[in-house]
Amino acid sequence: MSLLTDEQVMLRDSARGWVKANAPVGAFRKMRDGGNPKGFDDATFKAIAGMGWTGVVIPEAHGGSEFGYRSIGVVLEELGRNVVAAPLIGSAVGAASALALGGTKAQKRDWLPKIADGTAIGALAVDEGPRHAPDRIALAATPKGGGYALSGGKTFVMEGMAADMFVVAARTGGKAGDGTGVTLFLMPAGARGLSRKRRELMDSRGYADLTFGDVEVGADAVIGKAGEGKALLDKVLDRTTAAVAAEQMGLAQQAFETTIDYMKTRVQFGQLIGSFQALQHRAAYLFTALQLARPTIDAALQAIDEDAPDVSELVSLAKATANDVVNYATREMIQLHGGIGMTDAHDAGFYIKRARVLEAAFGNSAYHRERYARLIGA
Amino acid sequence: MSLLTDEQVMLRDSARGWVKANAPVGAFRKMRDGGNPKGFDDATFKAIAGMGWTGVVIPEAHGGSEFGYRSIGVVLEELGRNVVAAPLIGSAVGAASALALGGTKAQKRDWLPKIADGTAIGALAVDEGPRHAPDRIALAATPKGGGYALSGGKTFVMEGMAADMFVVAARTGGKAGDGTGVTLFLMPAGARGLSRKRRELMDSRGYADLTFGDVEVGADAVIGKAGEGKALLDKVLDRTTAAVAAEQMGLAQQAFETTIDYMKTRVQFGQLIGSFQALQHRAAYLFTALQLARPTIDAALQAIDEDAPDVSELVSLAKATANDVVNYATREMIQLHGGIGMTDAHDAGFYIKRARVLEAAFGNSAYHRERYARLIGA
Amino acid sequence: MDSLTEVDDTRRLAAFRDEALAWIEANFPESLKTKLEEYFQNMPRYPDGPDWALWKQRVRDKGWGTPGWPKEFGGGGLSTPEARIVLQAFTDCGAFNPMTGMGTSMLGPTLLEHGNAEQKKQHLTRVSRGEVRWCQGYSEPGAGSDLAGLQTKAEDKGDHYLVNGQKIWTSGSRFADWCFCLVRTDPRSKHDGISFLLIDMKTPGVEVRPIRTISGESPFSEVFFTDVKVPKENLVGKLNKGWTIAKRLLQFERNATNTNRRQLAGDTRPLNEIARAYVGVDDQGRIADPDLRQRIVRHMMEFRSLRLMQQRMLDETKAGQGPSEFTSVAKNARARIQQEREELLIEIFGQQGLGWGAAGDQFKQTEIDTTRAFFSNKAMTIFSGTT
Amino acid sequence: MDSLTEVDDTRRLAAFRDEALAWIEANFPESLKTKLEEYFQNMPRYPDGPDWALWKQRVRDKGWGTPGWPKEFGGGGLSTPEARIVLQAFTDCGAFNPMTGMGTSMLGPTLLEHGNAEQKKQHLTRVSRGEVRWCQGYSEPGAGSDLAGLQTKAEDKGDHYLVNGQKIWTSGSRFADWCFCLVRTDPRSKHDGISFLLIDMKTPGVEVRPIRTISGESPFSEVFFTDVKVPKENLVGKLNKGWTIAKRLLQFERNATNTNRRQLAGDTRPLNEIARAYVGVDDQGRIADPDLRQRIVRHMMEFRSLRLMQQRMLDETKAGQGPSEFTSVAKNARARIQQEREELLIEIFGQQGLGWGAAGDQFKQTEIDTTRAFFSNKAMTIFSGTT
Repeated sequence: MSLLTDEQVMLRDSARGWVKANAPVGAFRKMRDGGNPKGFDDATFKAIAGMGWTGVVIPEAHGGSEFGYRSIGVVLEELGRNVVAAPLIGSAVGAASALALGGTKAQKRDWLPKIADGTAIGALAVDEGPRHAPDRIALAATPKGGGYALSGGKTFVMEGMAADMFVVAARTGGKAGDGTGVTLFLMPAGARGLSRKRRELMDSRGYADLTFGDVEVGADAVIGKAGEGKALLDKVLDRTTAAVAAEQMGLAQQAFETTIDYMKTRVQFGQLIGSFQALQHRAAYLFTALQLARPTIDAALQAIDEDAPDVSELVSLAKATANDVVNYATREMIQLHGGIGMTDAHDAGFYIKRARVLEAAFGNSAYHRERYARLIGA
Repeated sequence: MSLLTDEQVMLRDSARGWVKANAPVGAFRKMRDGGNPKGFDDATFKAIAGMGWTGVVIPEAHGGSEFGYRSIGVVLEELGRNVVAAPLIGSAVGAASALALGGTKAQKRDWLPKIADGTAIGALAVDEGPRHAPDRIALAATPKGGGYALSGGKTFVMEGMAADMFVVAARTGGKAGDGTGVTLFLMPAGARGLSRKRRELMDSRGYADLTFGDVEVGADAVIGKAGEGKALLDKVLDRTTAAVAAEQMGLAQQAFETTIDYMKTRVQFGQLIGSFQALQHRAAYLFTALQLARPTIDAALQAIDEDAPDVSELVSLAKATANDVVNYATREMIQLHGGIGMTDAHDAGFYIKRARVLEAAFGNSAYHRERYARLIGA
Repeated sequence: MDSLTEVDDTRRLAAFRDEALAWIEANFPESLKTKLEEYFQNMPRYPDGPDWALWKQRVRDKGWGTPGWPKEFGGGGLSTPEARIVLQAFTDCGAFNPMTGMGTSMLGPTLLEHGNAEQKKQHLTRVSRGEVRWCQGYSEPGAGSDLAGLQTKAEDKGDHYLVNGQKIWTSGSRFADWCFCLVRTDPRSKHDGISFLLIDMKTPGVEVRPIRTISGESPFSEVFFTDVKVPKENLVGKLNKGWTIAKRLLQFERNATNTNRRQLAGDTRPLNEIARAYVGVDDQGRIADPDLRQRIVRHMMEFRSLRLMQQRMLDETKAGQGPSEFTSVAKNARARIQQEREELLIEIFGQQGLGWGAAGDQFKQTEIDTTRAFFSNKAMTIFSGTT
Repeated sequence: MDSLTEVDDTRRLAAFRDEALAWIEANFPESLKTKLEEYFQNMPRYPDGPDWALWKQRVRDKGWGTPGWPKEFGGGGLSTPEARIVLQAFTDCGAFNPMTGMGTSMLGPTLLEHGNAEQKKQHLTRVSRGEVRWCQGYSEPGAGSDLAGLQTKAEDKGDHYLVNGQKIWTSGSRFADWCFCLVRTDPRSKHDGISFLLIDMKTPGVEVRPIRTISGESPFSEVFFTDVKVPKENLVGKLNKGWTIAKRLLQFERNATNTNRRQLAGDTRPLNEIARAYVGVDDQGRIADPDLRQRIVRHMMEFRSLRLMQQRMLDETKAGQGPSEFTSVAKNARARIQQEREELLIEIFGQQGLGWGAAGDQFKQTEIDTTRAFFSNKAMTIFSGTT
């Protein structure tokens, strides 16, 4: 079913209402101007956690609401509409999915309730260069004293500055490019030998590069099975990527609506600029692109909830489509606002900058089109 | 120099004047309705030859005017504007270039004067499947009695129905895909064992599939050096391809002008349709595409005349650009004419059909973009 | 509607859908299952043959060719959701509705709303039984989609109207028995002077001249009316108020184009499959032409988006939600994506996609069909008014 | 012109070009050859340092900063074709004209045409010597590119005009000494009530507030005029006829944007080269990301078309042919293609193209520069009026 359930409609409405009242774009501006290296505001996140949005995909048994991915998508879209900064994707989707799907009982017990109530923040540490390349994992985890020692680095870790723990994809066998030999580890941020350094990106959120200097973990830090983590990682990435697409949809939708509102009020050459036929056409093209994009994102999230066989195809479709539409919508937002959209005082810059960062995160369109092509056999 | 010489301007003006007076689109329609399998009208071609256009790239020593490729481009563009059917590309450019660049004295003496005065028609037989693939030549030429015997087939040979002789690319060594082992042969259409069958394509011109059943030729039939024909073939194809691009430019330019004229006179909803802003924008986009395309074609032809080192790059640029612009211009011609452009009674159909055939001939855009990419190292 | 009623309704409709599917499965002749192409290619004519006739008769007796029409006019007497289920079920079973055409999709709904008792009685049953073919006389030369400039005039001659003028782009008129026409009955006003008239195509003075299109086919005609006498009882609705009916009918037409038009002709396999066959694959199993491959993938992804969007529209309809914002963009997006598919298909075929004339050992039937469809579908965006 | 004269002219210009190149080669300081970036990044300010000063002084003495202006105003006194050759020669030698800015490109030509003797004397020499920086006061909040709505007013107070109002998007105004301004001197008519006024930025009541853009830089400012007294002799042309001058000046601006604006910042290597470095190559030596590769190739081909088109325009100009149809499309095409280049560049860099703040061990200078240029060039199509 492609439509929202009543429960999801309620969730959307309450998210929309809360954001409007408590976290409009101005709140993000204030956070940015404050230069907070974590990239979000603690009070805002606390309020979000208080509403239970940090526990939407976490099983009830571990303190979550188990509403599912379509539901977290609904929330993320509303947050995206107002560029609300909170570590939901990295923590409440990324890390939470890894543990819920592959964690041991102890791992789940120790971390999921804290992620669900926002008292802990998790993050996914996957990529090791400037492009999303989960097939190229090289970070070495060598056996040591019944456990492992990790040496190497991770880059551009989303919410990496705020994270209390990381889900780290490392290599216990084989070499970069191999399908086997990947293992996921649960690693507290305070582990000895692990250091992080901020990566300042244009969206003013909190990214970190991690350096692992012979970081030792026990065998109980393995999530899933050692050496067979690739399939689990793919599932986790599919879920996280779909969540990103949902936020992108919110950004794109709001970029469009803000622009249309502007065109309806702005006068040039004695006419409303919205009355110029050529601009109407531009708006109509963008509208069409949005209408074509939305069902792909909904379908991907729904497929995850239904554990459908074509989740990966749908996620790549959704992410490529969301990338393109948010890129398009935010460029049009800048262009159609004229000079004002170019100023830092206007919100348009926030949308295009967040859009660009999310576009690269977890695979740009080229990555997902290529992945889709291979999945369908093209 | 990117501009035409005075001589070329005169050539263009005289071609334009002749076409207008003697070979408007109606002449092509008449030829088509007559179902002529050769795909052109003898009297029209005789007149064209009489003006010397068949000898433009042929050396003076062999009965041509040696004006060069930029000049034949000027003529082909004017013919393209009115969809004039004549075997210039296959014969006066393709076969003539092969002989002029690589022919023996005897080959030149026997054929070039006749091609130059239009009493003989030549054709290039290169491809063996439905895509341009000069790297995949397989037609076997095996040594036999001091000469060769050819067995295999060629497809979609342009002007193949009217040709008196063929320049045939065959393989005297190696296998399809190899760079060496290709040899060009000069073969009279009446050679024993050679048969042809018409390929009816949408543009109503004369294409043929050739079947070689152990066709014997002497060693003196080799054009250039046996086994080393690839470089010569590439040069011949560059010249022929650039000539196609020139005709495409004429088609595209006229498709645009006819459409603009229509928009200026056609009234809908009480307004000239040319006054609708959205349609003006469509016309402006097409205009821009045409302005960007023209210099690429001129540059390719000019580079051939100057024997510049980047001929192949420029030819691929020109053909890909011409393919795309004529595709675009003829689709817009159909669309912007509304219903009338869909009728066979209107000329728009001739333009789009000729455009589609030329688009595939000697490499579609994908082929030339890939070739360009490899030439520049992308 | 409270939620219990809603659940009830949903259950009832689901049961009805099963019933419809079962009936079609049981009644659609086995021999026709591989012959859908023949049906769609022949439209608006109906193929000859015993199984063809049998299927038509079964659907006729069931009233399911026009499932939402009242039973008294040969319809199925079903509710709107039920009727939609039946029509969808034809497709879902790989069958088809043998009673298609403008009579069922456009004239029928119009007469049900605006026709008088006599007109309904005379025309509807014959349409629902598939006994008569209708065509539409709207467009005129020079007027395009702008009906205000309509010039075909009908003069009041006491007991009849005298019609003179010319219509164009009338599809199926070569085979039509009747034509519903817009005619000018008052030259002084624009929209108010137009009336809606039913004209028997066998009336003296009606002449049909097929228009050959760039695809080489003649799906449209020009229709000339020269001193054609039309009985006054053939006026539908009020004199000079045909514009209102015309607008309503255009809505039916839009719906009809959405559901009935068959847009895939020629090679209907997924593009990647066709490309692998025609272009080959590289050593990694990818379509060998990298530039073409990227465009195929982009297209296939967009095509899937479109299908997901259409599914959403369907789900909305089922959920009783009114036509959403999707509806307004679906048609144009579909036309564009469909044309892109055809462009890609022609490119995949290479020169095999440029053939003309009949299929044979040089060109396959699917290739020739694709090429023709390529040209005839160029008309889609034109005639759906997208310029 | 008969053909012999033409040949003569061509020869003479070719010789002059050699002369110009030789002079620049001989006089452009060796040390600046690798520092062009510094110059373009600092504009409209001029870098400090002995070699920088030396180059400026040499060009000043030669009059080649404004090669086409009369010698009496510090110009080179050259003909239009000669002046164009000099300006092109700067680029061809890998040098630059140290006397750029709105003073040379816009105000100068305007004063030469419309200024009185006193104004020319007072302003032109200082501009040609690079001693004064000018900015432009056209746009106002709410008016966009629509000058008819201009509101900044200048009231006649006998010996001076009293100026009140606000300008926006004035580039370089933070560093400008003077501003040429459009002001409303007659509120009753639209275009006819506008005058062209020269305002000293040091006059009391002039306030400049930088506008920060999304690139994080402040290339533009708002300029506020509060009871600013401007001497009456600073009026250029006739009262209320400033519109004519403004239109003419906009033509100069267009030319200036075409020739002076530096559009490549950050990584200026060919895209394929950059992509090979950042993305790697596959076993056939192709850029490893096949989807990105196709788009890079398409872009590079279009970029080459653009360059060929620009060459054509240049050849036409050299041949004395008037501006052709190319001119009208060149600017928009260039802006679009340039933006595509930046989009691709950001994509090639991956997350390295998303950095903010200062360059260092995480982000290279070329990466940060590219990202900033990406955002500031988004303004190009806006401020050249393409919406």
